[in-house]
Amino acid sequence: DEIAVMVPSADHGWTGAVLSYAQEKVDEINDEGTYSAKLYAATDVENQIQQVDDLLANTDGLSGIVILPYDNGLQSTLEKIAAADIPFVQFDRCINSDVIDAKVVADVKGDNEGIGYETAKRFIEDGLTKDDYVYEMIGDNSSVPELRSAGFRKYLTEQGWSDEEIDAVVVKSASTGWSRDKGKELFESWFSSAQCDTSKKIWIFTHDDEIAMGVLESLNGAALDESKKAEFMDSLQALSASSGLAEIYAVLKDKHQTIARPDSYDLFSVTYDPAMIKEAIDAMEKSLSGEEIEQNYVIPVSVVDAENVEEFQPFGTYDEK
Amino acid sequence: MVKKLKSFWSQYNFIVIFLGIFLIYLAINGSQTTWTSVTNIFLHSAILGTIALGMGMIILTGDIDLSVGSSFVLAGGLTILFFNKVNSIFLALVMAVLLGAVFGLINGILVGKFRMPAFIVTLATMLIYRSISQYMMNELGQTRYSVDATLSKYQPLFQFGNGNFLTISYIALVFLAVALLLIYVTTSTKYGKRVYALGSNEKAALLAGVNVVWTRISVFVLCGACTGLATFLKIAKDTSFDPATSGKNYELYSIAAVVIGGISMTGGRGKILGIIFGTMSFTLIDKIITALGMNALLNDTVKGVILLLAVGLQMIQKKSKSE
Amino acid sequence: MVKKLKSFWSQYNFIVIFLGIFLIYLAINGSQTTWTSVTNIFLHSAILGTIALGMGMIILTGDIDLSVGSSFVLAGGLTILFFNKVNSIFLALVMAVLLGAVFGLINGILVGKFRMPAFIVTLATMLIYRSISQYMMNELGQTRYSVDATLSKYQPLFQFGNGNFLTISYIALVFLAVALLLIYVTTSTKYGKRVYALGSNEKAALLAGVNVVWTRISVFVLCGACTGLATFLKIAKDTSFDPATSGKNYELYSIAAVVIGGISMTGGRGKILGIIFGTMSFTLIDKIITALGMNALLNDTVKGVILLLAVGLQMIQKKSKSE
Amino acid sequence: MLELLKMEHIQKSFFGVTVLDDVSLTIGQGEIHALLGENGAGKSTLMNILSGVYSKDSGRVIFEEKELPDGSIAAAEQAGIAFVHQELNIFNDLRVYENLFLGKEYTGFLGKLEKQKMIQETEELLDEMGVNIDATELAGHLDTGKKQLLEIAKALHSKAKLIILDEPTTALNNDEIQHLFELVRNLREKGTTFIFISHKMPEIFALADHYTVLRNARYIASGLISETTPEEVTSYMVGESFSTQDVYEKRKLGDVILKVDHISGNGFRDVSFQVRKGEILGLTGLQGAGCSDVMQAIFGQKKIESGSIAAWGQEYKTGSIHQAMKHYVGMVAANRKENSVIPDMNLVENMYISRHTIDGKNPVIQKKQELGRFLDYKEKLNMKAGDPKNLIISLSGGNQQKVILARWLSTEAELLLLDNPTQGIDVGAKEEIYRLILKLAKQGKTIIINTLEIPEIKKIADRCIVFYHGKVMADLEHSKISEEKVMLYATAAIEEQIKGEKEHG
Ligand SMILES: Nc1ncnc2c1ncn2[C@@H]1O[C@H](COP(=O)(O)OP(=O)(O)OP(=O)(O)O)[C@@H](O)[C@H]1O
Ligand SMILES: Nc1ncnc2c1ncn2[C@@H]1O[C@H](COP(=O)(O)OP(=O)(O)OP(=O)(O)O)[C@@H](O)[C@H]1O
Ligand SMILES: [Mg+2]
Ligand SMILES: [Mg+2]
Repeated sequence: DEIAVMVPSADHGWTGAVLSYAQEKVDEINDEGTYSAKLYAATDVENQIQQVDDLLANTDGLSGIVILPYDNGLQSTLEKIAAADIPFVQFDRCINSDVIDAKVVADVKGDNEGIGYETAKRFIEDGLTKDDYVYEMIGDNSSVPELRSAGFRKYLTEQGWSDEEIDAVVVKSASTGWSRDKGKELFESWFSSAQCDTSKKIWIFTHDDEIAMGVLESLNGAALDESKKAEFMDSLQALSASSGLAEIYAVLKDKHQTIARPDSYDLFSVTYDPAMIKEAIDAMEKSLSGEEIEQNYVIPVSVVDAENVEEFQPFGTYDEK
Repeated sequence: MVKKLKSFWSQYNFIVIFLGIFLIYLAINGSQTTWTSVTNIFLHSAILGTIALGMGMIILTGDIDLSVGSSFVLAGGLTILFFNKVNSIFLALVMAVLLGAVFGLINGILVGKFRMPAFIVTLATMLIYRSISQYMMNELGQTRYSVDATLSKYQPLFQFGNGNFLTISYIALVFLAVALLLIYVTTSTKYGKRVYALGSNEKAALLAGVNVVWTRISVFVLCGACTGLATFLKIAKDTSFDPATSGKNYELYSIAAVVIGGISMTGGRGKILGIIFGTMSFTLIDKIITALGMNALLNDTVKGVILLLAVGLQMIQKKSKSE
Repeated sequence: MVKKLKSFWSQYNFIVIFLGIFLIYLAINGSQTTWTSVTNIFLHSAILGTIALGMGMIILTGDIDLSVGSSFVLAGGLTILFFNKVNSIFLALVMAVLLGAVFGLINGILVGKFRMPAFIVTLATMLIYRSISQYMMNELGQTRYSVDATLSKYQPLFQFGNGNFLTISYIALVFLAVALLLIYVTTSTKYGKRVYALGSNEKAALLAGVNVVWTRISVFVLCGACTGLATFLKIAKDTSFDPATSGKNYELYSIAAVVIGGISMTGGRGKILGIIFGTMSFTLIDKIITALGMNALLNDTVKGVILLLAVGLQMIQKKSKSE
Repeated sequence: MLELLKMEHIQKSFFGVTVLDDVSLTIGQGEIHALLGENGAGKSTLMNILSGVYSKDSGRVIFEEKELPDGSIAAAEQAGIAFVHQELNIFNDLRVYENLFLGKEYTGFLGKLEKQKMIQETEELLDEMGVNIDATELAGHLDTGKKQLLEIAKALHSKAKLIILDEPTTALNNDEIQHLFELVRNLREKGTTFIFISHKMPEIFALADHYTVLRNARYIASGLISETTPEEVTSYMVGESFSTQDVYEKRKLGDVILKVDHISGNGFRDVSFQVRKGEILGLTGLQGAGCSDVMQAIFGQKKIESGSIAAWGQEYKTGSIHQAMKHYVGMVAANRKENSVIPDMNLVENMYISRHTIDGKNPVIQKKQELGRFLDYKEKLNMKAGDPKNLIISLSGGNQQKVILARWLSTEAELLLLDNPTQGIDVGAKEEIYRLILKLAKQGKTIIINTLEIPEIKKIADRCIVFYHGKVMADLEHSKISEEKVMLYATAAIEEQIKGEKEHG
């Protein structure tokens, strides 16, 4: 009885961590011996769709699928799994439709909206006002960043901000592609443009630790105009990040090799733990052995900062000072 | 006899290469292989293959189109919106093909009429088309383009995209039909000869009375139309499109499929038939990697090496010919 | 007078295009423009520009190299591992350049010696090099290639990557130096003339006794070496490499920079000088978009349109010349 | 006389077809040696082996008593052999002096090119050759004749001991040819040896001392030019005695079918003439005089700025080849390889490509019918070709030209424009093409032929129009055509003459 675990192939960052946690869990299952498990890593959307098709071509001995859909176009592929009557668990990017909802064993995901929501909450606590300037550095143009943005707006709306007021304050960057280098370059361009108005209080909301690392590296480098940088540092109120990369935790602990923990502004990272994949696979196992599972399985987020960083387990590797 | 074999090899090496890869696949996949896994090779070649057919026509004239992946995605988004409005499979098909053709026309006019280099023109439209598709979705406040499942034509569309005729999926049959049509066009029509003539010696084609500008535009339109048709197939099969990732790298993959199929990048030489095998060979590479359970990060290494081998084999044959 | 202007335009339109884009940038950015924002144009052009210089040499011979982004990243990972072992800036520089040159050599041999089409060869190595780089990192159990900050040579390296000489960053100066060197090579040496000759008429070059195979290999090696140097600059500037995203699309961007710089894709025509301006124009496009605070999803649309305009302008001039 | 070069028992085949079969060639020091033979006899191949472009299958090449290594261009160059190839090998994107010096540049400190020195030396050389080319001009801007001169200049500049000239005069006007010959003779006085390949018999007898004839890949004969006659050489080449007598005969001409009325355009000014049905009209003039341009205008390849062109009483829009074709105009363009031959296509396809573009009604190809028609033309035009499915590039030049001619005949064009149709074609094939042209005219086709070779015009044309600097200088009846007269008009010497006469009278 095989459980197929299907995730995007990646070498690093959040998806990279998902892949390695998935591998760990798959190895565990195979060692235990009740079930067997196989990991499928897809290089692109079509590749993942084809992997599912081929899997469904021969369902003898296939007892369940755990899948992190590559993108939002996988709807009908998931519906095909449902139609083939194979139990499945969706992880992280959960796609909903009547057919899917009728058959899916569980939707296991972190709270992407929660990331934006918590970030906005923290900003307001730190003193964000309608006269300020929020620079939002987005991950890419897919639904995940959309949710994070939406959560951010949601909290502000709850605080009585109108859409116009939010639009006047929040400015989005171009897609960083979740990349530190691209994030850094975009930050530097933004910094030296008229957009970066140091007469206002500035808040930077990045969608990811990698992007935030890019900003930190840039502030640590020499590409910024010194006089403007001084003004900027005065204006900067907070830099937010997300996911739980070991390197940014090292900054928060002030154990980073080159970047000192900032004291003039608030640096924090909202959790989005890739180890959630293990819970998703667990859910599948439990369901196969007849246990009842909560269908909607949202893992709450927490805000990690210098105070509480020791309580959290980061992912990835970093040699701390 | 040896000569005959040699000439077969030089003309049909894409079949040999395909068979080689196919045997490797069978060997690795072993008992796991069912008839469906075999027909899946077809199915999974259909969408990329339909685009590769159009790309092949352009490459036969000696040009290139980097924008296919983006046209694919832009036409996809628009067609889904349109389908959700009109609830008609036929109109959606027409729309997809038309849209693709229009995007191809834009490339074609810039390349054919204004003599701008195809590489740059289609690099630019590659950026433009995808970005418009993403912007549009963003403006609509959505995260993907999805066919409305509550429509009465949703099921028939889905059935078409996922049904079989004698175990072969419909969309693979569409791909085959288009391939046969283009094989016929290139081997047996006057238009086809013009395409080859243009790719072989543009100046001579011009002086023989071939309308070079128009022919050039036409292959881009044709490639666009094929891309549009592929869009329709994808919609029927998967009923949704994510503009950030769908069709990514299709320009590279379709070019690779064309080249493995034995068509020369400099134009004028090769067979459309080869593209069928070229695409299937390309599709099989992914399957072999999955079957091997290899580290997916090495996927591209294997792909690259096979690409080199396929082209290398063709080179050997060419070299032995020219000496 | 008119004729002189025309000839200036036809030879130096890349300067006019750059100035046009630069003025637009100044207009949009207004009072925010500091001297640093101007020198940043240089700084942000340095890495891509160094690669574009190598790419320019290849394009002058009429070929193309799609693997630069991947060579960049593979050389980057290996060089960082090496630096962390030897703790020597100079050796790391040598290593980066050597590695780049070796990757270029592989392309060069396949293209020059085995006469395989450059597009396919470098497409394949593009897949291979990046995938090896990712696999390697994965095997090492790391998530990023990072320079070890505890090393004694970390600070000097970082200083070099982030320091200025008379307000101009060192790495921009390196880029300029390489550009000047290659301008000299292409305009004033025998080797340079051979490169142009090869791109202009390969057969004639062969008959004129030019060692075509060797010359072709040499430009790939040169491009590889430039890419390796760019790798070193990047390491000094950012002290780390991300194999999945670093250098992504650099092949397209560097080709775009070369073409905006007025070098013809068919080879034999254009000036290395143009690449300096082409790259800076390309860098400015991003900055303009950021300065505008436009919807980022339209970023690529603007980029594509400007690319079309730049090449379109060059076409107009060419057309008026050929009539 | 000292032997400079000995090629012994050279054997060479391409794809199993023997192109050189046990060929030997001996060249003496300081002679001008004509290498003769029909198209495809193997002349260029032999020279390509000598100069290291191709490697031989077997045999030996001994130059100055040393054996040359096989297939090394560099070694041949080193030994002192320069080769002006049959096709132009110019770098259009490089300047004239850069073309001349490529690979042999003068360099100074740090390998820096010494441009001034090279430019100066180029100017000197070009002056000496008596050609008017700017050393710093882009070579792409030169016309074909100038490019050919540049090629020759390259060889002369190399100070080689042996210079091979493979059909060097195909694009030159008579003046330039005379100048070239003088130069060659001068160099011979200084001890340079030449191998000279040409299909123009008068040139050979004007210039060469010795000759060697190849036929069908074999050595046939050699000897002293002074001891032979054009007829004898020709019979060696074709393998049978053959008549070169004038085949022209007067025919009755029909109505005027083409009216060219005061057309002007790039390369020609205010040109008017008429052509009658069945007529053969020759256009001639020095290279660049405008004959080709006028033809291209009639064919719609070139736009006209003013004036009009009418065929069969109907004016048609110029600048569109398709329009011209619809008015039954066809053109065999000059420079076959570049402008006519579609290398990746077979014989039938090459023939039918034009026909396809005018009968678009049925988009599908009638394969059987096309093959039949091809075989028909093959016989009519006496093509020497194997399987119609072979690529056109497998044919010799003359036969390729016949396929192109068939291309236009099959469009049912009534007015055929032949631009330099016998370029690089051997005597035998030339003669055949002349006969063909006359036969076609007799059948009612109208033909305009542009050639630089006046004897060719004399042989076939009813009338000859002479151009000078884009203008019509004279319109001569068949009986009035003679070399001297045409040259007078073509060089505008006649104006000088008239002016002179006026002054005297
Ligand atoms: N599917 C996802 N769901 C939630 N967050 C995601 C997802 N993909 C990426 N992220 C976010 O993006 C960040 C970067 O991830 P990663 O670097 O793996 O991006 P990627 O571009 O998807 O990866 P790769 O380029 O290696 O395929 C993560 O920290 C995570 O916050
Ligand atoms: N590179 C080649 N590949 C194949 N066949 C060739 C090649 N070069 C020459 N041939 C063939 O060899 C034969 C001899 O050609 P060659 O060019 O030597 O003739 P030639 O005597 O110079 O003729 P011409 O007077 O037309 O120049 C011809 O049949 C030709 O088709
Ligand atoms: Mg990533
Ligand atoms: Mg010859």
